[in-house]
Amino acid sequence: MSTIVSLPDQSTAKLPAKSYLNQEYGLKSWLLTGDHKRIAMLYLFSITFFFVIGGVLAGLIRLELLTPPADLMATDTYNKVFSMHGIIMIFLFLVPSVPATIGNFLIPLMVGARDLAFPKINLLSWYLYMGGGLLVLATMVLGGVDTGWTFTTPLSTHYLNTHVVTAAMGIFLAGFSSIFTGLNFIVTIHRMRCPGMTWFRLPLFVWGHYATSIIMILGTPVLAITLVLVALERTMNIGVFDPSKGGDPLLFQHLFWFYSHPAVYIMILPGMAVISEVISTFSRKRVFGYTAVAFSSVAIAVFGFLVWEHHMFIMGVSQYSALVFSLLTMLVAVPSAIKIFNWSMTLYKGSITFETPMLYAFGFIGLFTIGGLTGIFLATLGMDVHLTETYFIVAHFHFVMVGGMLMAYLAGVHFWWPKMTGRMYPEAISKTAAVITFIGFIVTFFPQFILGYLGMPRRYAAYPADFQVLNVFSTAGASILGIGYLLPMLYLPWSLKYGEIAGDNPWQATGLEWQIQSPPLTENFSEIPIMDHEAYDYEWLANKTHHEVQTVG
Amino acid sequence: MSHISPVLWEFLVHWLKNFAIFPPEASTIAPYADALYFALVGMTVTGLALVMTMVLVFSIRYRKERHPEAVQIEGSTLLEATWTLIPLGIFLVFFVWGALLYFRVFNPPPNSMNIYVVGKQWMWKVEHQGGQHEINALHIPTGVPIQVTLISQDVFHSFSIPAFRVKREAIPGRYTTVYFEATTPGKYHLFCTQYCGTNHSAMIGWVYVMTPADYSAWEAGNTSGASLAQNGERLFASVGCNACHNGSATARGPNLANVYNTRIRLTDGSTAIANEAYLREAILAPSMHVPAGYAQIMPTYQGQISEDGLIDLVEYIKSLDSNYRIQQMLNKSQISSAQASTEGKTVPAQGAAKP
Amino acid sequence: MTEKTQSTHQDAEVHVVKPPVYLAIFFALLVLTALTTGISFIDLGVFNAVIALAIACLKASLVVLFFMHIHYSSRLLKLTVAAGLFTFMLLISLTMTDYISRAWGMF
Amino acid sequence: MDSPSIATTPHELGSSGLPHAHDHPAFMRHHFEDIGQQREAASFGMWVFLLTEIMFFGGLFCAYLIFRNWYHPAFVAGSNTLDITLGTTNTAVLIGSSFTMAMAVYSAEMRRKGQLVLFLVLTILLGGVFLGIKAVEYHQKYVDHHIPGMNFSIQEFVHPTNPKAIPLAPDMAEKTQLYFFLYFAMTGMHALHMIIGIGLLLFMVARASRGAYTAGHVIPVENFGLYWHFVDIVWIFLFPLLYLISRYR
Ligand code: HEA
Ligand code: HEA
Ligand code: HEC
Ligand code: CUA
Ligand SMILES: [Cu+2]
Repeated sequence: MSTIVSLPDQSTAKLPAKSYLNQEYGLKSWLLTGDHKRIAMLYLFSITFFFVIGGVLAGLIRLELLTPPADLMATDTYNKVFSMHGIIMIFLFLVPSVPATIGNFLIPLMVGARDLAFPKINLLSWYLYMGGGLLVLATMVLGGVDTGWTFTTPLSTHYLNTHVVTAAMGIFLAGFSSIFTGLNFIVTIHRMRCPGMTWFRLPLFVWGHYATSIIMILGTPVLAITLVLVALERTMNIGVFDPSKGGDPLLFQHLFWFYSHPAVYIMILPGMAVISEVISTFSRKRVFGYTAVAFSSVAIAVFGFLVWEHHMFIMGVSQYSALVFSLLTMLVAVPSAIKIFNWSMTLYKGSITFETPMLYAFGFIGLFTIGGLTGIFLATLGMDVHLTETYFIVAHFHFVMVGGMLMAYLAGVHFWWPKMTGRMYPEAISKTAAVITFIGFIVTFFPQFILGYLGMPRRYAAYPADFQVLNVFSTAGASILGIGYLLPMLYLPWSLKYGEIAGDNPWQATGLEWQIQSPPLTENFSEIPIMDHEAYDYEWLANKTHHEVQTVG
Repeated sequence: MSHISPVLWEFLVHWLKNFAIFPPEASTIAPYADALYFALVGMTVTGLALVMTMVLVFSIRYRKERHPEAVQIEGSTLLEATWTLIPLGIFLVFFVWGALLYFRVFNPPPNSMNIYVVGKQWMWKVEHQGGQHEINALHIPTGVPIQVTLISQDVFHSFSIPAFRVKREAIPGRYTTVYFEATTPGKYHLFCTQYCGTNHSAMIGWVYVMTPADYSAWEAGNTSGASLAQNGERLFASVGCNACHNGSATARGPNLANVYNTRIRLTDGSTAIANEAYLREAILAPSMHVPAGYAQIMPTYQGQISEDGLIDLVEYIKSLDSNYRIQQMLNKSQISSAQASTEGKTVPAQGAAKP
Repeated sequence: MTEKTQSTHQDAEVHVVKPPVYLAIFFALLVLTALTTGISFIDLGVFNAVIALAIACLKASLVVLFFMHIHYSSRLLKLTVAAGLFTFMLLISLTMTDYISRAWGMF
Repeated sequence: MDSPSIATTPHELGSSGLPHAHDHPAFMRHHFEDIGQQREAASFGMWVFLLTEIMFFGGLFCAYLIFRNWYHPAFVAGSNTLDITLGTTNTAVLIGSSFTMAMAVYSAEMRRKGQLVLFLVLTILLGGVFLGIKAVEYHQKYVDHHIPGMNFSIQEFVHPTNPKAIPLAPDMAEKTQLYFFLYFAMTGMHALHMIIGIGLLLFMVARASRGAYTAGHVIPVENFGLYWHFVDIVWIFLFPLLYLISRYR
């Protein structure tokens, strides 16, 4: 397993004199920037910050669950901890993770544009995100919120005296940040493609983000209005969601999940987008069934809007309606299967190397398949009766979100690190980190499936002693997992200074972003490129007679 | 190992005693659920094995050292169709299978024995027909179909008995039902699985499954003296319902005898079945369904009668129905006949129990 | 560079809608408003709602098509509007599957 | 900007026969290839934003639909307390403001500065009239104790002063609170959009009078027009839903 593909003259590579990183100096030049690459970097930092907070909260959860009684913290503290964990991880980490960082950085590069369509809105979106983040942090400092990330009414509206409104407003702002990101992507992809860049020449990364953006702009506003209603109901003592005043708590569930189910696809489609790029590059092959993979992204986005009620199967919805939604859920699972099989087939007759991003991608395929197929358990009506609200669900969504999206995010960060910074990450240690993450993940979350079938309810600070053994495994795994995540947080910053210089195209990849210098210029391309080949055209790359790389200075 | 380190030994023994990987099967639903579960596990293992085999075999076979030059392949419509249709077919099988089980769990047979459960922060209050009250405990006989009618006094709760593989949300403002038939005597976990505030994790209890004989004994020993219907009758008089519903021809309200489970014609021309939900709503929001021929003069009792009181009233009105009374009698005899059939193989009450 | 801008952006043509069109639409909207208010004074049972909503849809279409220029716009913008309506209808109709069938067998 | 190669009529503007990218006008952002691309991106972006607005109101419409079906008598009673004359007037006023806004867009496209400012100011005035009438209606609700969460009283519905009104049972009368909550939430959300719109209009008047939009840079006016018309459309639906369709049992 030698490391990198034939690196083009790595020894003589040097950092370009001029790049987006050194174009301007000073904090102000970052905080007021319109450059999508700099905004991506701002996002990268802030997201990592919130991930660490969410991770520490996860650590607290696992420590508490080491022993059956609620001994480390009181139950209401525990409730606040997992609520903040869920809120931070979902709204402040996973939803913006790939799109707002890697996507922000790459979409203009991939479609051959100088920037996103609306740079100022892009910056505004970061400020909204930070505003939302600060409100959530404020909630935490003021004493937390204990609604769970799902804000179930009438609990959240009439029965808690924690800072529900502050948290809801934080999410409201973060939601608008995500709307603006989606808006920018859609307009950019429609309107800013360079000459020759037809829809079917777009990298699959762009297709994935296009699908994500559809969900962001159509789903998020419903969450926003729902949170406004929750806040109004709380402050004004109205009863839209309160049955004793004639309201209907299920209406809240409908509106909330109308966003939050599609949102889980916001949390996986960008990851899938990354995987397409990584698998293709390291097997040096065009993605098998390009069109099928492209359309399956859009199919997931569209069908994703039709299945929300599967979160409410036992909550008193009509049984006939549950039937409809179960059926639709089965349909939405199919495009994911299509993707998995196409990626596997991409390896067939490839020329495969095993760099760190590829290892993460393999991790993604395995873990997402498990996570996705256990989603089928939950979509199966009769099975959901037993499994819902148990640790089976906790395991399901950590498999898809952590084993899926987080792995993909790490794959993406490693894959484009040379492009973003101009330097390589250290290869050996990053491979170790990937393996540690994988092992830690399995040990943490696999036992939770068994716990779930045993019936251990989620959101329990204390649990009967029968469940202890598996919980100890889970906590042990989480410690390994923590190390796995800590490592990149250490060696990636290290590599900023000491990493090998990467050169323009260290992976010999075909995307437009790899045909320019790394790190790129502020204006991306000195001359707008003309796309004259299909995506993932490795023959084109091989036949390129001279290096058409644009380095300035 | 006990002579190496007694502490470690203790620890291990303790662990192994507390190690479970599969929940007890204690209801007629459980085998159905488990069959479905294993089928789903089978699908997952197969699917995962398939994908992992592809990934592993290709990674080894086509790694760069062995296969330096990639062969570009566009795709294959046939393959796409295969892996679209086969998973779809499999998923649809599970859809049908799951739906069948779902309807079984949530549609109790008509002859089941009805137990009311009220959820409130943070306890379960169980009310048996005979007036036995329990908190965070549920005693039931084996071999009798049981319908639990749930309601919550405040927020969402969820009534979960893993050993029976059933669960149902108790929601405020509306009755929900779940059905099961216990098979194995023993003591099983009862959880609240819907997050309901601070002491959510303390809203737990036990389900005691007993042989019909034991159950009859328990029933006799724990009655509060008045059945739900009798309590209801008292309440009916004390809050003044009988001022209007006294069954006489001049009464201002309709005669409530024999209304239960009949189809009622409403003033707006539609009809409604007077089931438990209807009766409850008739008391709390009388103007929602006004029976034809009556003026809307009944006051609302929203906020004046507790959920327990409402249950009593509903049971009282049901008991005014002769069919229902006959049904109740049959249920009783059912318990004793179930007793007869299991007599020979009575299992000690703690048989399958986990402490 | 010039030829490619023309190829990708040739549909950028901007259509200037003339004041008479605006004026006509304006009056049509006023008439429809008067009409819908007038009809509401007659008790037509469910048809009150049906007619009022039909008129509202008609008015909204006029605004979208002419004041907002969709009538003259590219297919992309037409599709965008359609997508919005479609998702809105999804939200309403799929939620209704629950509310409508929840009481089946009871009423 | 005064370069002769710049399109002189808006019609030519988009077709971008610009010979060279460096000839672009001052208002063109440099990451766009040409002015046509910028214009398309801007109006498409605005439309995408309006999609999110549709869904934002969608949640409220959903709630309205459900509760109207459940508590029809309460909605009838609530609806009958609204003043249909004021409602109709307001609809007409808002349609008028949409018309003046459309004319403002036209003026900008024709590069007539005075006319543009005039129509923008007219739009502000009509928007102000709308909000004024709305304020009168809100005040009436306050006087009648019909503001949920503040001073709500069901007296009027249980013992109506109007002899023609059918009295409601107390339990149904309680549900009028839901009607009024939805009324305030929907019209309030709409009014909020109007207020934001008027704020933007004031800003645009200031810039327009300095000639900002009449030199070819019509995108802001056009996009604002889209926003304003959207707000109008929301009202076009709110008016029948709240005032008209629930007048009879
Ligand atoms: C990234 C996030 C993500 C993703 C992608 C998914 C994907 C899916 N989820 Fe999941 N889900 C969550 C995040 C996610 N989920 C979260 C956070 C919750 C809990 C929320 C809460 O209550 O807090 C949840 C809860 C949840 C429930 C509700 C459970 C309950 O509350 O009772 C259901 C029910 O249907 C469900 C189903 C599914 C399905 C069918 C998919 C499908 O899209 C999966 C499709 C993928 C595959 C099917 C795998 C690939 C297939 C193959 C490789 C084919 C194998 C081959 C053969 C079978 C031949 N999920
Ligand atoms: C992106 C989403 C995401 C991510 C990444 C994670 C990551 C993790 N989660 Fe989380 N989780 C959720 C989303 C996520 N979770 C959601 C939505 C819920 C539901 C909340 C609700 O019910 O409302 C939930 C709930 C949840 C529960 C159930 C709580 C309950 O129901 O009672 C548990 C229990 O084990 C858990 C564990 C973990 C663990 C061990 C990790 C690990 O993967 C985390 C590992 C990472 C780190 C540990 C941080 C990095 C390491 C360092 C910075 C080193 C220093 C750290 C320490 C010393 C601890 N999570
Ligand atoms: C003021 C007289 C009055 C009182 C007191 C009263 N009711 Fe009624 N009730 C009526 C009238 C009149 C109707 C029929 C019209 C309606 O539904 O509002 C009715 C309807 C009902 C119905 C529906 C019956 C059907 O055939 O559909 C039930 C059930 C009921 N009442 C139960 C009660 C109970 C229980 C109480 C006491 C807690 C009570 N009522 C108190 C007058 C009264
Ligand atoms: Cu009750 Cu959880
Ligand atoms: Cu879902």
